[in-house]
Parts: sequence; structure tokens; C-alpha cells
Amino acid sequence: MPEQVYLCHVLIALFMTYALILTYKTLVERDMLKAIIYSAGQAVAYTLALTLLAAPDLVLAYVAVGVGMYTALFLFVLSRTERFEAVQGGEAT
Amino acid sequence: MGIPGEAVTVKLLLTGTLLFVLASVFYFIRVVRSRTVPDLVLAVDVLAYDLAVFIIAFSIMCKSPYLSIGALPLVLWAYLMDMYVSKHLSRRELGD
Amino acid sequence: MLGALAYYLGMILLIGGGIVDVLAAIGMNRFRNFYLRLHAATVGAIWGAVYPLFGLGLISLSLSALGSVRFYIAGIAFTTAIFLLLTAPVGSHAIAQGAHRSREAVPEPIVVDRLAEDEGVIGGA
Amino acid sequence: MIEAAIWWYIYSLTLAIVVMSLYGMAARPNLLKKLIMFSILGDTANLMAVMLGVHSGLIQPPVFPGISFTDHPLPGVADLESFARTAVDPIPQVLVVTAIVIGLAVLVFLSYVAMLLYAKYGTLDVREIGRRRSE
Repeated sequence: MPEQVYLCHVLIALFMTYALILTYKTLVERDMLKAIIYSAGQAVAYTLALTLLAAPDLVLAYVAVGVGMYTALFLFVLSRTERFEAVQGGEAT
Repeated sequence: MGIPGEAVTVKLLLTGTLLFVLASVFYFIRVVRSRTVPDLVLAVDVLAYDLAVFIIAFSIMCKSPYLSIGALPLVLWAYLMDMYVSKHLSRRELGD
Repeated sequence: MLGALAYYLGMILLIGGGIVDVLAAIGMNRFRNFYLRLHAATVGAIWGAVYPLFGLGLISLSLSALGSVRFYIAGIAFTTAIFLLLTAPVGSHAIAQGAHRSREAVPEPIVVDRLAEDEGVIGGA
Repeated sequence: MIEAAIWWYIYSLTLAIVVMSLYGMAARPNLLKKLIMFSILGDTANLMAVMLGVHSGLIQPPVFPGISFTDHPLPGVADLESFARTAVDPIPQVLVVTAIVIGLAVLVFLSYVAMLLYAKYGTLDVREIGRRRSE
């Protein structure tokens, strides 16, 4: 069925576009809490890309690590440090 | 009254799947446009729930049961991410 | 007969749920406040995820062309739907409580705020 | 034709994510931002390793056809031909399962180092840490 093949590849391209835009938002974000949740959304997009690439065992490992453990780890670091990033190029406070 | 053939079934499933992909595009626009932290978490959650439905519909179309086991951990870990962020928002710390 | 009933019921749940999910996604973009968007997110979680998952389970149970594969897919779909039905309202309530307590999102058209009075915040309303 | 164009698009997007995360690791002063960008870089490298094992056409998980959870018949020649025609390469997936968990362990260690640096110097900005360290 050529339609299913094209659907699969087009959807991989769509989810990689999601991941690219969320990576850019993570890069330019100054509030680190928002940056952490943007990276969790990027992990959801990667999960769907792995499902469409026919790797279900990687999905089982990557959802637990990417959506759950990275978010918990970064929130643990964030709750013991400061929330906002200093202005780029300006005087560090 | 019987079940229609495979071509009609695949067309109907494809229609449903493309509706969910369209909804995921709108949810993604909400993720990008959101200003505050609770909006962002809510949008990522609903995006994950929506894409879990997409995973199972895709596995029925591919006739492969192995592709469908990604839906359950996606839903459960999205819920745990909710709880982490709400704990951090309400008490400024994780744990306890 | 029973298989055909499950098939058509599942298709109605799947496509109707897809249409309601698109409407909820448009509502997430058009509502102006966090507490209004919470309503659209709940519609997107129950109508847009739980009912289509039950429908997909019924569809895969009724498709005899899948062989013994259909029971696995139906089991995963029903389990995901039941856990989603249990966890999605808890998660959205927790997010709403965190947003209200940390003052990240201010309830905009407001008359009285009993929750802020309970938390002892002076002038919270 | 269209399929080759879509695959070029996917590979260029992956390379753009790699370049963006390398820029974030090098040029952003905050240590937590560096850690987030490091995690994205590792995940993208794993995804590229999985993409290398995918051939064009209809792809299926690397499981022998005819095998279910209950009975395991011996595969015949037709089963092997069907497997080689539709399944993806299982070797990168096996390697990437290990790489994901090792990436998590490395990231836990780097987070602990970042928390120690904050406890000692009172900031996460690497320029400020260098300045206070030279005093």
C-alpha cells in the first residue's frame, strides 16, 4: 500500500518539525521552568517519531527517560538553584 | 448488516487518524504560543493524550501489536509530569 | 451481528471523538484565560482520548482479518482508556491548584475567591 | 522521488537540531541550559542511529512474521524473505536502548556537579563562576 508508506514518512517529517521548533524555543527561553517543559514536549515528539520508525522497545525506554526522568531531574536541580537565566551579553549578577 | 470490506475500513481509520493529526497541529500551536507555565503543561499533556490515540490507530492500520505498546507509558508519564510540575509550582520544591 | 454492532459503534466513537477533539483544539487556541482553557483541555482529554480509545478497542475486536493480533491491541486500548479516565482529571485538578497557589495565572472575571481566602492571602480576590 | 525528498527533509531537520543543541551547549552561560541542550543532543544522536537502520518502503518492527505471544513456530523460507523485505535493522535499536540509559546516568552525575557548583559559588552562570574562582 503506497498510501500508508507516504503517510508514515510525512508524519515522521511533521513530528521532526515539532521537535525542531520546540528545540528553538528551548534555546531562546530565559525562564528555565518553561525551557524544561519545552524539552518534555520535544521528547513527546521524538517518541512519536520512534513509533513511526518501528522501534517499540525504544519507545518503552525513551518515554520513561525523556518525559519522566529528565523532567523530574531538571526540576530537582531547579528547585535548589535559581529560576531565571542572566541576560546574554549583559552584566552577570 | 455486516462489516464492510478492508478498503472501506482502511479509509475510515485513515479519516479518524488524520482528524487526530489535525488536532495535534492545533495543540502544538497552543504549546508554542503559551505565555505562562500552567498553560504550557496543560497543552503538552493534551498533546500527549491525543498522540496516544494516534499510536493505537496507526498500529491497527499496520496490523502490528508491537507498535501499540507505546500508548500506555506515554499517558502514565504525562500524568506524572503533571504531578511534578504542580508540586513545584505550589510548594517551590520537589519531593516531600 | 454483535461484531457488526461493535464495529459501527467503534467507528462512531472514533470519528465523533476526532471531530470533538479538533473543536477542543480550536477552543484551546481561542479561549483567553487559563481557567477557561482548562475546560477545553478536559473536553480534549475525555471526548478526544477516552472515547476514541474505547472505540478503537471495539474496532480491533470486530476485525476478524487481524487474526489473534486483535486481542492484544484491544487489551492495550482498553487499559490505556481506563488509566486515562482515572488520571486525566487528577492531573488537571493538580495543575489548576498549582497555578492558583503560585499566582502564575490570575482568574480574570472574578467576583469572589474562596480558595484565596482559605489560603489566608490578604487581598487575594 | 517524493519519498527521497521527504527523507532529505528529515535528515536536514535532524542536522539542524544537532547544530542548534551544540550552539546552546557552547554559547549559553547557564549550566542548566547546557544540561538540557546536552540531553537533546544525546537523544538526537540516538534517533539518527535508528534512522540509519530504516530502508525505504513499508517498515515493520523487527519481529518474525507468524510468531505470536503464545506459539513460536520455526520460520520458513517465505517467512525469512518477508522479514528481510519489511523489517527494520534491529542492531541499532539494541545499541540505542543501552545508550539511552547510559545518557540518563551521565546526566544525573552532571546535575549533581551543577548543584555542587551552585552550593559553592552561589550562581549557575559560568562567567560569574570563573570570575569568583579567580578572586
